[in-house]
Amino acid sequence: MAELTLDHITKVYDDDGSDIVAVDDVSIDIADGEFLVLVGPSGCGKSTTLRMIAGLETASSGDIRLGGDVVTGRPPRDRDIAMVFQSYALYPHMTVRQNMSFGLEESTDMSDGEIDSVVTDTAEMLSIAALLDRKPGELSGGQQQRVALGRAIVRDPKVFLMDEPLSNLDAKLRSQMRTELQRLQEDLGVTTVYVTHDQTEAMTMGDRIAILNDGELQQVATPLEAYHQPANLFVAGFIGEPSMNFFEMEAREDRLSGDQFDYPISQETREAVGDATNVTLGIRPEDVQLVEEGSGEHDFGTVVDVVEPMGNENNVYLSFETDGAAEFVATIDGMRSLDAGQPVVARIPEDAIHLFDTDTGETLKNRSLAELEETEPRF
Amino acid sequence: MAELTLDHITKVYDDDGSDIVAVDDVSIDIADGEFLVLVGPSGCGKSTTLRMIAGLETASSGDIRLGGDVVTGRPPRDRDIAMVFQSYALYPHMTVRQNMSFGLEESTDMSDGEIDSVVTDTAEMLSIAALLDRKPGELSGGQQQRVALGRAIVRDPKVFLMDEPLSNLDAKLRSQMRTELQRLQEDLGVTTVYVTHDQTEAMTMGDRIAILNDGELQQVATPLEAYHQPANLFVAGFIGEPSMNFFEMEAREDRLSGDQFDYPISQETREAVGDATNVTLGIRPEDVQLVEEGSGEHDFGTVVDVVEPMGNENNVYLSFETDGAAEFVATIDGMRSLDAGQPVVARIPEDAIHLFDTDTGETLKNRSLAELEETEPRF
Amino acid sequence: MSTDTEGLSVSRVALYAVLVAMALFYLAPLETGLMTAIKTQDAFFSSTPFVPPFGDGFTLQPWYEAWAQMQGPLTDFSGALYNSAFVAIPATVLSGLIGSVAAYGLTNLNWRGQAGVLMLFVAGMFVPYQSVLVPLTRFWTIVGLQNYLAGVPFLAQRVGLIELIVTHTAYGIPICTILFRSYYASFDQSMLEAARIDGATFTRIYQRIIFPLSKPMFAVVLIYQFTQVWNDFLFALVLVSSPTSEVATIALNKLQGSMVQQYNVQMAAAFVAALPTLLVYVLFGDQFAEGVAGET
Amino acid sequence: MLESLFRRLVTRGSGEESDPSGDDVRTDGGTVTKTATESTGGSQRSWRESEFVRSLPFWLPPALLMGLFVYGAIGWNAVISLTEWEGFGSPDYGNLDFSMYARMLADPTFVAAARNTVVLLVAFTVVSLVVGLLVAILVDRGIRFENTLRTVYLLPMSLSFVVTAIFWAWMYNPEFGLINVVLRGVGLGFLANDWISDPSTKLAAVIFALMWQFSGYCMVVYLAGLRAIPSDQFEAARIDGASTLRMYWRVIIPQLRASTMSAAVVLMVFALKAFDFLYVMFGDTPGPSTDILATMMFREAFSSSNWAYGAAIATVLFGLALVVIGPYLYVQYQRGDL
Amino acid sequence: SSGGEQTETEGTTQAGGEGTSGESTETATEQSGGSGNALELVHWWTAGGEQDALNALLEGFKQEYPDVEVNNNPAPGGAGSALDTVVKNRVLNQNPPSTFQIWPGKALTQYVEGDVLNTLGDSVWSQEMRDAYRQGVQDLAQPSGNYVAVPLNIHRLNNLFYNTAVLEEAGVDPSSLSDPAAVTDALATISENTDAVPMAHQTQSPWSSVQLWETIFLGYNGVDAYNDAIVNGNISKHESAVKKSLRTLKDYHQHFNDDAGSISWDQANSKVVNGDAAFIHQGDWAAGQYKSASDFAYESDWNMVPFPGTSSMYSVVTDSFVFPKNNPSPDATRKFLSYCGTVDAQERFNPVKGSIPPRTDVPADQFGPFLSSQIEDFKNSESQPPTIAHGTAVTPDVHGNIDEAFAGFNEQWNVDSTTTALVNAFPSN
Ligand SMILES: Nc1ncnc2c1ncn2[C@@H]1O[C@H](COP(=O)(O)OP(=O)(O)OP(=O)(O)O)[C@@H](O)[C@H]1O
Ligand SMILES: Nc1ncnc2c1ncn2[C@@H]1O[C@H](COP(=O)(O)OP(=O)(O)OP(=O)(O)O)[C@@H](O)[C@H]1O
Ligand SMILES: [Mg+2]
Ligand SMILES: [Mg+2]
Repeated sequence: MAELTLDHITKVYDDDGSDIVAVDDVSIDIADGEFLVLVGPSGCGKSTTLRMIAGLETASSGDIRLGGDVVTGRPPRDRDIAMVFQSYALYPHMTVRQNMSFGLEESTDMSDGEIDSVVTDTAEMLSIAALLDRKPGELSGGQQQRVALGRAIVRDPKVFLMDEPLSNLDAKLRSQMRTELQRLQEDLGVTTVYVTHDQTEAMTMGDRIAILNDGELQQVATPLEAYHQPANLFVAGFIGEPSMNFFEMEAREDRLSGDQFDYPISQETREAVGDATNVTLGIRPEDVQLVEEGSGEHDFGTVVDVVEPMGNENNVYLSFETDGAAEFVATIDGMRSLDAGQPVVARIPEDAIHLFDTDTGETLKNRSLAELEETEPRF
Repeated sequence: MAELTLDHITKVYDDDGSDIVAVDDVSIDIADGEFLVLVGPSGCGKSTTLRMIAGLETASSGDIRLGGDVVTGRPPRDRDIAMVFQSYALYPHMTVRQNMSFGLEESTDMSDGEIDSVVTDTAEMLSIAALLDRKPGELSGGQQQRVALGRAIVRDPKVFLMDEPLSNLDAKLRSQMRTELQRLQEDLGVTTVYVTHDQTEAMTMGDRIAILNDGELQQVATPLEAYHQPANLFVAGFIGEPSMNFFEMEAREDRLSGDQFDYPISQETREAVGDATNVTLGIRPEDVQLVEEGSGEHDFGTVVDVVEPMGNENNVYLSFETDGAAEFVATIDGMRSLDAGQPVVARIPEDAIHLFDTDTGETLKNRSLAELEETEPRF
Repeated sequence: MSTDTEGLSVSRVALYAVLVAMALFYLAPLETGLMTAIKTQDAFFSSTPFVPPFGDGFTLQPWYEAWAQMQGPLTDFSGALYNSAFVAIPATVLSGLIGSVAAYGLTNLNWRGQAGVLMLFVAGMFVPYQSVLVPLTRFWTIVGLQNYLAGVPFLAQRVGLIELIVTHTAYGIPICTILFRSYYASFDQSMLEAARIDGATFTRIYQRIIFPLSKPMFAVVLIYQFTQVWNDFLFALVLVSSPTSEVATIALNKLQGSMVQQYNVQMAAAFVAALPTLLVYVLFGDQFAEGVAGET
Repeated sequence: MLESLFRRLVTRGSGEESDPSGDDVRTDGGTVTKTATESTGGSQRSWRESEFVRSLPFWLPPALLMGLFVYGAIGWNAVISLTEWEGFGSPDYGNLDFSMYARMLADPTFVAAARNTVVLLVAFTVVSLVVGLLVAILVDRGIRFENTLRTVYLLPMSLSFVVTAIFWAWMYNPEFGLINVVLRGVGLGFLANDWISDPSTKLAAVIFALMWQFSGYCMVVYLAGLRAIPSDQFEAARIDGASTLRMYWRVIIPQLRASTMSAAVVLMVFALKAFDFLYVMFGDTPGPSTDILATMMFREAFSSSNWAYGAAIATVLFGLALVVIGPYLYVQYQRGDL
Repeated sequence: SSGGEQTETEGTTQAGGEGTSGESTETATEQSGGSGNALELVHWWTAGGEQDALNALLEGFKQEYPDVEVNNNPAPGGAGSALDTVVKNRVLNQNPPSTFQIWPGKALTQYVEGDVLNTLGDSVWSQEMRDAYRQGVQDLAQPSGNYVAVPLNIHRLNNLFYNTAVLEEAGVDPSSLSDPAAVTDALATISENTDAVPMAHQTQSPWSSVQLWETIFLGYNGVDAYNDAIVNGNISKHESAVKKSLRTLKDYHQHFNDDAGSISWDQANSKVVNGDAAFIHQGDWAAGQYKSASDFAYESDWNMVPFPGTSSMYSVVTDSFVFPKNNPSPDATRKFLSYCGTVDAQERFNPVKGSIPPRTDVPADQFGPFLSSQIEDFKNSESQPPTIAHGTAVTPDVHGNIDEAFAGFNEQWNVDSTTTALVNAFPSN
């Protein structure tokens, strides 16, 4: 248990002469006991970052500090970390018990008896005590996952590193293991760095999430911050499902002018835009309102393209033209039924919009969170 | 293009002497141009059903009719069907063009020129014209998916069969391809049978969905019917994410009595229950209301166990006891923030509950849809 | 692919007919040999080889004789079969082990010379033995192994066999190494990383992870290598000159006289000599084939 | 086994060959483990060096042992080929030239032997591959007793050439050999021939016998290759309307390239070592239609004591082996599998 | 049967000199010289009667020299090719056995030129022995003027064996055949009159055709031409003779058994035994097979005439033992070689082997009627020409080339190209 600091770490791969910058000057401070999720699209450098922390790769530059010690140059076994792999990486020829004992046998002086009791305790905690004498091949995916976890836990390391540990599980099991893992981490209180490409997983699990793109750190924030106050266009688009709707606009005096529609803006918004000329207007699907009669200046006539019923809600794909391909999505109540081709009025409230500089991607204005404060339930 | 009828088809595998009934007396009528989704948990017989339609397996009994002709005994190439596989099953040694031409070359007398123009047209429609001379290994998952689709489309078959065609794609791409596929099928108007184990996919894509469990057909219905009016406990639990909350109760005079709470019921509900003694009470997470002050007879005191923020909504795991494991889930607005350990009052409105016979699984009562009618937007 | 579910029974029957015919084709020469081995020399000259003997044409004498020639009593540690085993088993095990260790050392590394070293190993598999016979014998003469072994009579009497063991081991290393390397390359790399994180050293990883997981490949390598060494004729011919140290192939060849041939004895001896390898294939053929297939 | 080696060597670089459904589908979300597999080598200098040093004791001693025996001997042999050594004197290393190679070019026996060696190499390889493939396809039809049959087909491989040559001399006997007896039995008596004496069939007969011995091996290799092809490839082809024959020809066999390549290389090794077979069947003078470099080398060196000439032939033989594997090694290297 | 040999090697602590380098052996020899050293004997008599013959010889040797231990090292056979490999390797590496079997005559040239053989002085080739050996045989033992080998046995090559019943049926009188061409006619007659194969032969490996051809050549041209053409290597002067004999061989070939290319000589010979063939040309080792066949008696069932045209000759096929330098046991070797030259040795060995003794003074009682008549022929022979096929007439190099030529002839039966090949087989000097 310790805090973990990534201090300007960079990783450059040499690919037949040409350099691939896999991780570019990433700095994160992870508090003792924190659950940090590294998230980003494929190839953004998540695994590389994790592997540098583990010592499986050496950083090209920058330092990694663990509980105050610089561990950058050390081999994995001198770092006091444990790692859970996507493939679980269990030793197929060893029983569950042997798998879990292995790390203790190799890295500590503990007696066989001590090791055995630690292993048994951990297995009980994870409800895999009954499986201790099976081999990995005889376990289901979820059970293997638990063993991999157990193998990490028995080591009692300063940091857990997990590289997409749930991605080989099916949907139901994944969401179940998600909560379980979360609770476990809370109980153990071990600093954890968790890699995933799935924004839902990141949102639901992390104390904080670090969003990477193309080797560069985009934002480190709590899930809700990232959702409501994305640092840039990338984060805004990456977090949330269905994604935020984006419209590329040009900033005029009192409005944003787009190919399909013009969006009048208030003075306050105008100030937020500042000098930017190319502006991306963003609105979350659930913030788009479909109203009965369009009257306001932020109401736009659209046509329903496709309706995806999700049960408790519907994703409505809307187009500004009849027969046009869908341009944006609104999420509405599951009880409302709409048909393809039906004309509807979409309202895009000004206090819900995000604005980004199209050229730099930087956030100009995030949605107002007044509403959030208001609806906070008080019991 | 033709209607497809499954007439009491059954498939029994012989597994070293013992019989495995993979598909048990399934009958479905699929209309011309319909998009039918076969959904169910792993191993329920979806693929087997599809493969019988394709002619890759012979039905043990029952008939398959395609546009009026009985095709049951025919080999695949005499059925005029096309299939898209989960793994895409592209021929790795052929270019995209060759992959798409192969079926036409093998099954028609078309000249090379004709084939080429069909292939080129289809590729353009799917925006893969630029990839025609690449091999599958040089394509991304999404591109491979499109090629697999193209290979089916060029054949201009009577029926498309698709076996989990999107399951190898990541979440973002999957939801994108979902709409694309849907629109494509609408444009082409080809009868389609689509297999998935993912209820979200089934809900959002199908004109109708057929839910299978353990080889037996559970329900054939539109997505919203299946969601709101499940034929039985299995369908109720399978459709919807997070799943419907279930409580096992005993039916008493005026109430349902459970381990954790008693649920008073009205006369109407009482009648629906009838003779059943063991009753399962179901409530969808979004129908559970978290209210400020509990007063009504359907309000229950609970404690928040874990909150999963999803951005636009939160999944709140609730327990009847402090420190107990979560017993049910409520989905609430994303703007409301709750903390673990916080006590809340959960309201389970009587008009939103489903009741099932625990022993047979049959539906006794579905939620009232009055509300649905009411909130229907009229523009 | 698996079953052809709509296989018509007619085509099924035809399939089995072809398969059985092929089996007969593969077995026919063996049958001919076997029939010859249970015939008298006269019966051999007066009948067709693959036809079974009848009447007093039948004899088991060739087998007794062959056994006497090839092995003799099993009790004293001599005889050609014993010598072959004395060579084949250590040579097989040694080249297997060494190959496995070398392969481990050459896997998962990325340094410049590796491709070169590997190429040497790969090319080493393709050396026709003829090309090295003369230098090889000169080499062993120069080494003068018997001088070092003089103190141990048991080994001193088997200098030729020990030279054979070393030679076969050396010539077996390339193939074993390449086999194991390709096998190790298929291992889940994260498993090895897990072991590193678990604190195991390079050597310990070999001992506790790689070696135990090599079993299927050892089956393949040992079977292959055993067959090669056991069946080798050329090296044994030039390296072993002491009659007490002759190996099975040499003993078998010795049954060809300068002018006089005893075909039945030769055939019986051929079976005696082939017995271990035949047995290995019959008993472990599945593992062998699966080891090959298991690679995928 | 051998196949496995090559398969392994090949597969890593050519996943698209054998398995389009597995790891190779790039799920754009990155659920694929492939990057992890590939990335292991990419460590940095210091780490790399320590790894290098640590791995030295593992591979260096074997490499040296092999280097001494294999390459030392080959080198020595090559030097001998440059001398004029014959008879029972000692080689004169002071006077090296290429006279033996010049002599070789003028020697019609060498030309014939070289030609036969190449023919044997190519024909034996092709025939064994074809037969092995056909048998593998049949065995892959979900048959019973698969293991038994597989073992039977593989059995000849366990025998030494010394034994199989004797077997086949009888099989080919024109009067009572099984081949002709069967031919006559099925009414094809006019095809019966004196196979291993008629110069036009002699080499073919040898090739056929060697095929008998090693096609079982090809079968195993191909069977593994076939099993590695996902069954939906077969099904997709059937849905696409291909007949069984067309399916194998257009879809399946092209995907067996890796298996073919690995099996072919191994077969060529066996072909180069086919010396024992010819030696037992025909003695050291098989005649111009069947003479190969290996028998010629043996004859020159050990029967005629023309050591230098024999060494030169042996060197050419090794060169031929390199010609066979050179391209293969090159492809491997290009793919980064070495 | 191998048991006997094994007992002989029991208690041999020194591992047969195997791998022993030259120098250390030399010293070892000096130290233990003459004091019951182990004699390592390498030979290729491994099968059946050959082995028995050797055992008979060794028994006699043991009685004569009980102090010498014999380390019997039979090397795998096939007319000595494999033995050649082993011995050459060992000699090259200066690690020879005490003595080894080898064809004398030109086969020894390389060894003599390489100076790896000790000259056998009077201690072995005593005057008594020289008197007993015929000149042709003595010549073979001294390829370069000095005795280096001791021939132990003699087989005759120029025999024409026949099945009497078949010839009677065909109406052919073998003794009436005057030259090789006459044989062609006889073969044609047999072919017409009987179902039997006129001449049994094997062409699987070339040596049988070589020996048949050289016999035909002798039959047509006599010993002097043969010696000039073959032994002296002036073959180009005899091209037409070469062609003629090749043509005759080609004529014979019409009358060979169909499976000649797929069988070995003894399988061919068994056709004569079975009455499936009339003639066979072979060395007199073929008679061994007749002897062991049941109901197949000399003169009544089978008989032999000298090959037509060669009745005054005795084509000698002989095996000998030599005294390699760097010898691990010089005394024992000398004893063994001396013994091989004795009446006792040759009387023990040859009857069993089916050969006749090189010494002319060996009593014939042990030899049975056929060998006795061979002995008689030998004594009366005017010349004892050496043989190509069995190594005594040409160097191994030339022998190899001739084998190659006949391997080709066996395939193509092309007289002209084979003639060229034969001419080219000899070094042009
Ligand atoms: N060839 C076969 N032999 C025996 N049993 C089989 C065979 N194929 C499928 N089964 C069994 O039939 C049942 C249905 O299998 P099927 O493949 O149709 O399931 P599925 O619904 O497609 O599952 P998944 O979602 O995992 O693909 C399973 O229990 C399976 O084990
Ligand atoms: N050993 C290596 N050599 C060269 N480039 C590499 C190596 N390992 C990774 N890379 C590159 O570095 C970048 C980051 O890779 P990394 O594996 O960290 O991505 P990731 O975020 O984990 O992706 P995924 O979600 O697919 O696992 C990629 O562009 C990748 O191609
Ligand atoms: Mg990764
Ligand atoms: Mg399925």
